[in-house]
Amino acid sequence: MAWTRKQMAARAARELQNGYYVNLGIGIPTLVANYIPAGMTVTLQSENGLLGMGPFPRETEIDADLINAGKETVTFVPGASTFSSADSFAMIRGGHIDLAILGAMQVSERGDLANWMIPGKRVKGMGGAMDLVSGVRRIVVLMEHTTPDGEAKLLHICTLPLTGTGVVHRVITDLCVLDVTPSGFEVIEFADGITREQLEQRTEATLHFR
Amino acid sequence: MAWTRKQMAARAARELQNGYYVNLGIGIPTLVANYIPAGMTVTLQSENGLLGMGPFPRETEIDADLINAGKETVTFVPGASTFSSADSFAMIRGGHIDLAILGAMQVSERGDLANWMIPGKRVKGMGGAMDLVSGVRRIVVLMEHTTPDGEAKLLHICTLPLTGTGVVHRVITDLCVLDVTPSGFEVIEFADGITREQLEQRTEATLHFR
Amino acid sequence: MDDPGKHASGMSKLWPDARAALDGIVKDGMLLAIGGFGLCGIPEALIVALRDTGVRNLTIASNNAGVDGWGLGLLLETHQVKKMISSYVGENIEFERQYLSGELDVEFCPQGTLAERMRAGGAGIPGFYTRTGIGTLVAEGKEHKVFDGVTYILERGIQADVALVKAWKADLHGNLIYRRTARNFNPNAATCAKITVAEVEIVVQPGDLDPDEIHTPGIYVHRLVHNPQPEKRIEKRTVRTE
Amino acid sequence: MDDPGKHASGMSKLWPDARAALDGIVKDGMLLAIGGFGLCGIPEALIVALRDTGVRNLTIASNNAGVDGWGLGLLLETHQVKKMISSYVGENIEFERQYLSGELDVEFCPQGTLAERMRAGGAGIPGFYTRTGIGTLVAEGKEHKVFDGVTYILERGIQADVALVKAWKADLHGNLIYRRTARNFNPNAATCAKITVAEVEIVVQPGDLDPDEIHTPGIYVHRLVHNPQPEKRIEKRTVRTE
Repeated sequence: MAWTRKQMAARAARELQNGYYVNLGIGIPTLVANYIPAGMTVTLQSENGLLGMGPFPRETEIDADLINAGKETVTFVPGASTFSSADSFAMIRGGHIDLAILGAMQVSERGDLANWMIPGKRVKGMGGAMDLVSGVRRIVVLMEHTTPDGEAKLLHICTLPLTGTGVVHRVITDLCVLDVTPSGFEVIEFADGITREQLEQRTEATLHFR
Repeated sequence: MAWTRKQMAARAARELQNGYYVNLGIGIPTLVANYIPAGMTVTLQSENGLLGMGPFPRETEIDADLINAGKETVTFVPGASTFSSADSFAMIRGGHIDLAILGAMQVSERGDLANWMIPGKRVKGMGGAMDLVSGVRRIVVLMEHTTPDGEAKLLHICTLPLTGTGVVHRVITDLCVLDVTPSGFEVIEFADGITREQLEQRTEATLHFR
Repeated sequence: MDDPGKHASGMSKLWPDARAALDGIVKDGMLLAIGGFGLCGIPEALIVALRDTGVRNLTIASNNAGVDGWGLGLLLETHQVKKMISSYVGENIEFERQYLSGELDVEFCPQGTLAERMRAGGAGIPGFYTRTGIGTLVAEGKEHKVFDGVTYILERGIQADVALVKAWKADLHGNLIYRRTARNFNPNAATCAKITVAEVEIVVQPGDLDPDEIHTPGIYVHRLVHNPQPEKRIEKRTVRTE
Repeated sequence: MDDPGKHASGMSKLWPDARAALDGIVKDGMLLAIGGFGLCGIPEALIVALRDTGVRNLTIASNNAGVDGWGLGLLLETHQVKKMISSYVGENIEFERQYLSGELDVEFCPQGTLAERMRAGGAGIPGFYTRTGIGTLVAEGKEHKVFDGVTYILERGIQADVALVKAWKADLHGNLIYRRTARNFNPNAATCAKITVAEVEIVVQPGDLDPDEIHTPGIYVHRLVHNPQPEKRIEKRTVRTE
C-alpha cells in the first residue's frame, strides 16, 4: 500500500541526523519537521534569512516580520539567528547546509531535477530552488511517485526545464525510496506491499534493485 | 617657505566637505582630523572595521578591542558602526567613501601611486592601500615634496612597485598643491614664498602652471 | 557632490515624508533595487510614493513583485514597470497577465544569485562565479568557467540608480537595524544604489544605537523616512492550535 | 558526518579548553584561516594551543603575522609555518628574517581582497573580479577581464581546512557576537573553513542572544573554547592628554 503524506514525511525524517542543519521545501517536505525524533537536535534554515525556525505561532504570537520561505508566519527557537538574503545564500551556496528535502515535478536517473516551471503554463519563478540544489551537501527529493494523472515523474531524461543537473542524491516517493547511483536509480526500500512490477509500471526510468 | 606638517594637514582639511565619508592614511594624513572645520560633519572610516572614528582615548577610555588601521587605540563618535573586514572593503571597493587622504613614496604625472614597497629593503605589505586607491572616489596624496635625501617623488614614471595606476586626483606637498590632469601635473597653489623655479628644481615630472 | 541630493544637509538624513524623500531622485527609465521578501519587510510608504511620482519605464530588481493591490503590485497596475528582475512572482495575477501579454519583461534570477548580485554591485565586484543555475535556462548565454574541475557561470553585479529599503530602527545618520526576517534583501539592496532611501518605524538619535548592533552603516543611506505604523500585511497567516 | 569532529555531541559545542578543541582536527600541511587585525581580536589561546600541537608546514591566511613572541609570531618562532597569505607583516622581526632568508613563503594579498577571498570561499564563490591591484605586482599572472569598459582581475576564494576565530560572546550553539574592531577578519575567516573553532570571552545559553544581534550564525562554528580573560595586548597605546 502506498505511503500517506504523513508516512512519507516520517520516512524522510529518517534522513536527519543529530546536529544537522536542514532546509525543508514547501509542501510535503514542510511536514518533515513534525517527525524529528525526540532527543535529536536538527536546526531548520529558512532561506529568507532565518536559522533556527520553530513551529507555526499561536494566534497571539503572530509576527508579520517573521515568516518562512513559503511566506507563512512562523516562530524561532532558542539559539536562532537572522541574516540578510545574501548571507543566507552564502550559507546555502557555500555548502554549510547538511541536507535539503525538496519537492519535485521530475527527477532523472542522472539526478537532474525539475521543479520550477511548466512551459506554457503559469510561470512563477525558481525562487531559491536552484541555489539550494547546487549548494546544499545532500539533496533528498520527497514527492508523489507519479503526477495526479498517473504520468511518470522518475524519468530517463527530464522533459521540463531543469532546476539543476546531477544534484539529487535520494528520492522518497509514496511507493519507494530510490538512490541516484552512477548506474541510475536504485530502489532501496519499498512501501509495504508495493511490488517491483508496480514500481516499474509507474516509472519511466530504468530501475535497479539490490 | 615650505608648509609645516600642521600646515599641510590644515591645507588637506580644505578638501573635506560637509557630509563626507573619509579615510585618512597613516602619518600626516592622520593629522587632518584635527583640522575639520567647526560645524562640518565628516565621518572617518577606519578600514579595520569602523565608521565614525573619534579621537585617541583618554587613559581611562583605552579599549584593546577598539583600534584604528594604524593599530592605535581610538574611540568612536555617536552614530558610529562596526563591521567585518569584508564589509569594510565592500564599502571601500564599492565607491562609497568620498575621499581618501594618503601618504606616498612616489606619484607619477599619470596619477600612478607607489606607497607600499621598496625592493631590496624591508617588505611590509600593502595592507589596505591598493583597495583604497582603486575603490575610493577621490584620492588626495599628502606628502613631503621630496624624500629626506632630496630625491624627487613627483615623477614622469614611478620607479617603485605601484599601489595603483591612474588613481591620484590631487597631491598636497609641503611646497604646493597639484592636480593630476590629462596633460600631467598642474600646480594650483604654492606654499607662501615658494617659486615656480624652486618647484621645478625639486620635481622630476613636468609641471604645468595655470 | 556628484549625486544631487545624495547627502541631506548637516547629518540628519530624515525627510518629512516619503513623497518629499523621492522628490527629484527618481526618473523615467531608472533601475531600482527594492527590498522585501513577499510582503515582509517592504518599504510600503516609499512604494506608494514611487507610484504617485508617476515615473515610468522602470526596471525593478526585487525578489518578488508584490500582490495585486499592494507592494510592487501597485506599480504594475499603473504600468510604471517595464521590467522586473525577480526570483519568484507567483502571487500576482496582474503580473502574470502583463507578462504573458508581453507588456512586462521579466528576468528570472535565482534568489541567492539575485541577493549576491546586489551585494556585488555595492561592493565594487562587477562579476562573480557560481554553481547556481548550471545546466539550466539561467546559464544560457553566460560565460562558463572551470575552477578545480568544477564548472561555474559568471553572474554580474547589479548597480541601481535608487534603492528603496525598509528597516525597523534608524538613527539620524542613517544607521539601520532590521527586525527578524523583515531583513531579507534590504541590507543588500541598500548597498547597491547611487541613492538609497530607507523607510523605518523608529528614529533615534546618533549614539542611541550600539555600533556593534548596526546592520547597515549610515554611509549607505542617503534619505530616511519615518513610517511609525506600516500596515505589514501578512500573506499566509498560519497558526498552530494546540 | 563527512568531517570528523565537525559537530559536537548534542548541540553544545563547548570544549573543555583550547588544546582539547584542536585535538585531531589540525594536521601537518593544512591551510588555516585565522582572524584578527594586528593583535586585536586574535584567538590567543587557540594560537598557543596550535603551537603546542606541533603541527608543521602550515599555510596560514591571516591579515598579519603577529609580533615577535605573541600571536602568530609564536608559530613563526617554532618554524611551524611554511607560508603566510597576508596583507601586512611589518611588525615582526623574526618574520622578516625568515622571509628574507627564504625559509618562509609569503603571498601578499591586498587587505580587502583577502577579506573578500575568505568570504567568497565560504559563500561557494570560487572567483570574483576586482579593480584592486590592477597595474601592480598583485595583478601579475591573474586573468584580466573588461566589464563595461573597465578592466578587473580575477581573484580566487579561499577555502581553509580549519579556521581559528575570536569572538566576544557565544551561545552554546556557536552563535557569535564580536566586539568593536575586534570583529575584523573573524566573521569572514569563520565562514571559509571545513572546521571552525571559536574562542570567546563569554558563553551564554541558547536563547540568551537576540537572533537579530548575532554576527556569525552557529552553523559556521563547530567548536567553542571559553577564554574569559584574554591578554589583549595593545600594539600602539595612544592617548589624548587634554
